[in-house]
Amino acid sequence: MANVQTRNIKKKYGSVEVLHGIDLEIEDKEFVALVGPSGCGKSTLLRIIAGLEEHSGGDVLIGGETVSDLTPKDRDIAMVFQSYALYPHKNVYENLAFTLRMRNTPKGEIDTKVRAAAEALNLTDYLDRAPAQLSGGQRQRVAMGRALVRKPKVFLFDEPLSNLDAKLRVEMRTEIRRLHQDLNATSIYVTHDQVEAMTMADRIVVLHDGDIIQVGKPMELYDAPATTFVASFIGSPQMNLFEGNLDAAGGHFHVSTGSSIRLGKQYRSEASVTLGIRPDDLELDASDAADIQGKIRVVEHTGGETLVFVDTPFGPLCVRAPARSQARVGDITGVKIDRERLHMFDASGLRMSAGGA
Amino acid sequence: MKYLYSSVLALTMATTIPQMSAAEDVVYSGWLGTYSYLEPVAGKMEEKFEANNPGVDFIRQDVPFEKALDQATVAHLGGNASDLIHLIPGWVPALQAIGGLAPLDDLFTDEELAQIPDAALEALRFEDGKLYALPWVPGPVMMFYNRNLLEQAGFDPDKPPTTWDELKEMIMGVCALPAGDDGKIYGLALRSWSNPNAVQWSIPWIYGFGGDVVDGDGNIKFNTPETRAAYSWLQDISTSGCAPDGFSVGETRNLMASGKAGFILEGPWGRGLFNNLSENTIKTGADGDIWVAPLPNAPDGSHRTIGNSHVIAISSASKNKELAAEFVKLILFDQDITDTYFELSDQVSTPSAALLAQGPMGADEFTQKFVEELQVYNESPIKHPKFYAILDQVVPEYQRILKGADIESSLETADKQIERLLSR
Amino acid sequence: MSVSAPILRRRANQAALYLSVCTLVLIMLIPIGWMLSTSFKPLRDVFQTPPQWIPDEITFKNYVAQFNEVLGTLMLNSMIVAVGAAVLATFVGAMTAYGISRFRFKGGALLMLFFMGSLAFPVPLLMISLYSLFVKLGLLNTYAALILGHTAVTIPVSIWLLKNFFDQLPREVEEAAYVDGASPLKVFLFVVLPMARPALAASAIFVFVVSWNELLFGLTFTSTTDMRPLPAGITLVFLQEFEGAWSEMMALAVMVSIPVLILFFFFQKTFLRGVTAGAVKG
Amino acid sequence: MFSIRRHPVFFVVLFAPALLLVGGLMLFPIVNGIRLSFTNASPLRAETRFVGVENFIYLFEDPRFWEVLGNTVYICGLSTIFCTILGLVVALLLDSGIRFVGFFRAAVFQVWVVPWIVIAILWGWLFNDEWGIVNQFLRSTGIIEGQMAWMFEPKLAPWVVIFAYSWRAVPFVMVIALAALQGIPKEVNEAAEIDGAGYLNRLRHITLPLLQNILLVAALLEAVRFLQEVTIPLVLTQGGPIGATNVLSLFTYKAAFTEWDFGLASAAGTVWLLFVIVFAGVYNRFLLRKSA
Repeated sequence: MANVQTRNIKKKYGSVEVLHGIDLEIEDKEFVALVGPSGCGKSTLLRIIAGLEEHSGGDVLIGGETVSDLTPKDRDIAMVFQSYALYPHKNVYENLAFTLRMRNTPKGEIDTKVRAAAEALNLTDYLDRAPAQLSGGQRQRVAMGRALVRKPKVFLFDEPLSNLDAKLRVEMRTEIRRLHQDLNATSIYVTHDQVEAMTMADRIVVLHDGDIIQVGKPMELYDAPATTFVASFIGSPQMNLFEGNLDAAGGHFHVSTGSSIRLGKQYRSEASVTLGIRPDDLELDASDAADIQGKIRVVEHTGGETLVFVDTPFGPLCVRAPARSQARVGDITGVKIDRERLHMFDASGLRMSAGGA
Repeated sequence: MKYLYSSVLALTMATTIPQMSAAEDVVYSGWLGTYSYLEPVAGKMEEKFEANNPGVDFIRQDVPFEKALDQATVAHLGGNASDLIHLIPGWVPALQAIGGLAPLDDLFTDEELAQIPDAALEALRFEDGKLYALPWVPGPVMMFYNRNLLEQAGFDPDKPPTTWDELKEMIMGVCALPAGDDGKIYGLALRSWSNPNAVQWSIPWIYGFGGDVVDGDGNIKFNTPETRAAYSWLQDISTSGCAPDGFSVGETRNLMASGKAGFILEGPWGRGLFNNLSENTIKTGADGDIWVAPLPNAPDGSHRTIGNSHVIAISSASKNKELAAEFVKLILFDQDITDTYFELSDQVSTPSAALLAQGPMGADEFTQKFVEELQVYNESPIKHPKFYAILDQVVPEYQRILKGADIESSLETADKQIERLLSR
Repeated sequence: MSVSAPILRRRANQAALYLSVCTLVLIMLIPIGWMLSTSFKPLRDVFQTPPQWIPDEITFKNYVAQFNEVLGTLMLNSMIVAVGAAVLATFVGAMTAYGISRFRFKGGALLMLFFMGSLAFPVPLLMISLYSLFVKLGLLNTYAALILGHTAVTIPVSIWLLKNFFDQLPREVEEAAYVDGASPLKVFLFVVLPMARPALAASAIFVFVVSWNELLFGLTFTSTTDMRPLPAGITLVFLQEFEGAWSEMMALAVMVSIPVLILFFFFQKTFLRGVTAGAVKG
Repeated sequence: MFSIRRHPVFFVVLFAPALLLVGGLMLFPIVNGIRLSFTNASPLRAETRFVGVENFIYLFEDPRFWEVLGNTVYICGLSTIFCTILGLVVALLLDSGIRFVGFFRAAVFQVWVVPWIVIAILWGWLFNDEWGIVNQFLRSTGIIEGQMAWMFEPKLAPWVVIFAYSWRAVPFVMVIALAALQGIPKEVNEAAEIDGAGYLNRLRHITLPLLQNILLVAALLEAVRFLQEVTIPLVLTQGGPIGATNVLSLFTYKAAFTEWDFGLASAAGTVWLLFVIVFAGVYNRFLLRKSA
């Protein structure tokens, strides 16, 4: 059992509190991603779990036992760093062997484990090389290898892919995921890239300004973002958000310009709300059935799809259209809304459920 | 880690363990070995001493003359004083004041001490009535002059000056000679660099004018009519460019040895020095290149000179005072040694009147010139632990005077500074 | 083909630039050149007018004359003291610098200020108490007194150089080692020190040069030739004997400079990098 | 990165040696030295007595001590100014896009390792009255006739020391300035050039302001080092002539270790320490802050 729990973790730098009491439960063998914009405290939380930082309050438990007072060495964890953090003066073999040497592992065993890890990561040919002689991807693999020679209870990843180019990043995503499945160890993965989080994690923890905003499976977060922050952070292109108000009946959404839209569901009446619509749930529709009229301002062809930016009375709107869409800049077009998939947030940015009185 | 600890330990041990010395060491510190021509003397002393005292190791620490007092003080305060300390009389009070010197009366027999002139011993006897050092190489100061330059300047080299005016005239005359290939010719090789020794070397002139730097009550006083007269005489020579600017003892000796100065003050060591410096190209003799004469008499007709002698003392910390005393007896009274010292260095190498009158020293005209002066010489007049600090107060004023400043006010400043210093 | 005026002007500017750089560098090197030149001349040629830069007759006699027991002893003493101080100051300096750089604690900046401020402590004033202290500890006239003294006065610079280096060193490597199971001491010894070799070398060279140079401690804390370091030994033993023998004196001066010049010649890149990184970023 | 709570032993181990060394061999002596400045301590005396500010009164009543202070400011101040300006000029020249910068820099920097004792010997020869190359040069250019007694003229001797100090310190300032110059992004100067600023304007408005702080720090470091320096006055000029090169370091050293007057030397050292503190404070307040 190597579940990881944090209980009311607080962290202060001087008088500034950067984590405001984080409670988190990570199951054994689970792959959890911590996401959030830079400065949200996700790396700090990871480093607290690792034991690299001391927390100002609360408790960290690994396998049900508190480890708050233990050094990283005694927590049985492994960590992969953004900059790889390879020992520049040691060759690949020594880099991989270091952690075992530090734990006084017998020589023969070290050799077996290092060679096995190198095999698993395709590094066997490079064991004698110095880190400086390796490519970025190889360095990344050494960094991973260093973590996995020891078969620790918990793997910690601190933005391990952000120094790689786009193509390698996609490759490594699958590789890390595969390793996780092979090793069956609990993994905590910090990233600011929501795509990485969505594609790799069993569960995602969204952090913002030192608080957990939402925890859930990737599609839960996508389908039911708890706040406007999560709504705009998860998903690309990001969700269209409009500020306005709901009429007394709660069935119509008005914006300040006077335009309004009929909602598919009934909400409790609010003076000030935010309406969210994902670009996927919009459709260009030249027919009269369209819900909103607007003028096309920008058309972006990404290859697999086309993003059409339309100026509407509600404000600018992004629509995901098929790859070969004929939309042209300057055209007046209609946009059709999937009314079932609207998101409504109250004045404080919290998600509103439909049908509320 | 293991290696780290042990190497640190080894380093610490290697650096902290002081030099182990056998019980039977006798350590001498002084400037004997800093002059290469004196080294064989030291070697000879060592050889004979070790032969006389089997199993004893004689160790020589070389310290240059100028630093000898400082280093002896440092060594004593630091607890590793040498057994034998080579000094000049002016320094004895300083070392005595810190308890660095052993009283010698009991280490020597009355017969041994009787060989040394009383006046010389008295200079080294302190208020407690005890003797703290013995005179070793007496050094009455005389004038050395370059006979060739005198002749070139139109003077008779066989008739050295007998009055101060004559001396000045000759100095000016030599100074007026045209410069040679390798530089200007000076009348007088005067020491005037920024060191207390420069002032010490000015005391013979003060004596020469009938003055002293210690008055009847024992107060140190430079602002006296005689000192003013002496310094005024020097000022005339210096300001007319007939003395070099700010030369040290070594530099003035080089001038003399290279035939570029008419006159210089030296003790009996002068002949050996000039021989050595000129690589034996200059001959000292009544008919040679350089010869000696006493300083002129004072205006009142009196005649006196200073002795820049060497003395030898035994450290109060010495564990082998008897052995050290053996060494002192050897170098003072062993005719073999004193004669060798004399032959190798041309020094008047013993205070013993008996030894001076016989052997090679007795037959040497040069030495006998100095033996004559022994009748009228005094050791350094200032008996004070702060001997050097006192002279140091005079140095800037002395330099100022040599550059033409008002003598009386400068000397008054010097006296005031000395008074301030001694009031502490 | 004619060259246009602007190009000509630029070339003239370039030439003037090289000329002034060369002149300035040459002026800087004249004293050293003159020292070398004099050291290879027979004494009689030293006093020639006009002076000769390239001697008519080159002699090594002046150097041969320096090969004596005393100079050998002095060199060895200086070498032991300088190496000892360099090792001690650099290692202890590295420890402190690492502590300040990697431990988060109030007073780190204050500590740094104290170390740097101690550079301005008047050395003669320190020596008065050090003298009595060394007397009490029985360290007077030992290598230890000099090594400790030189270490104390150089350690602030050593800390400063190394702290700046550590501050720039990415921490992730150390964190990785820490997570990998190395204790902080092991991280320091096996990960940080090997990575800090250039800065350690810079610090060691600096301490070595300062120690090789130091006069006052040598004059005051030693009293015998077999313990005295070079500058003190030269002041005490050689200067008097050499008055006037300028060619020999210059040969001596060259020989005294050689160890530091050699050291510097081989490590100057490392040293300059270490010093400038520390100085500019610090 | 590490916390004291978790690694208290390691924390202590890291700091103990340096604190022991600096505390025992620098802080204790300085505090003790200040204490001694109020006593008549001397190895020549058996009893040490508290004398209040007597030592300070003695010092300040001594016109020679004031001369020493003046000499110190004169020699150290001018040396600092010269070495800073010269070092900057050499650095600017080396940074002007010429080739072989590394070679020139290394050539100049050799000077920085020449031991002081060697400089003392060498300067005696360079400034020798008769055969010194300086006088030979001055004679050959007709500036002087005959001899110029550099070491015996109270007006000239300080300059011999100043030349030695500046010469020795130029490489240090140059290396620092050069590194700082190379640290200025090229784009800044290129932008200014496109904006129409000529070399002198760029120097005045871009380079020097960016260099100001680092130069001032280098100058301060050098000034403090010059204050400590004692080899040249002790060996070469012995403080003379007429006390013209007698500086605080030499005065204090001689008071302590040739006159063995620890009380007086401590008082002089304390004055020196106060001077440095006040100077550094003023320097920090009026020079460094402005540009920081």
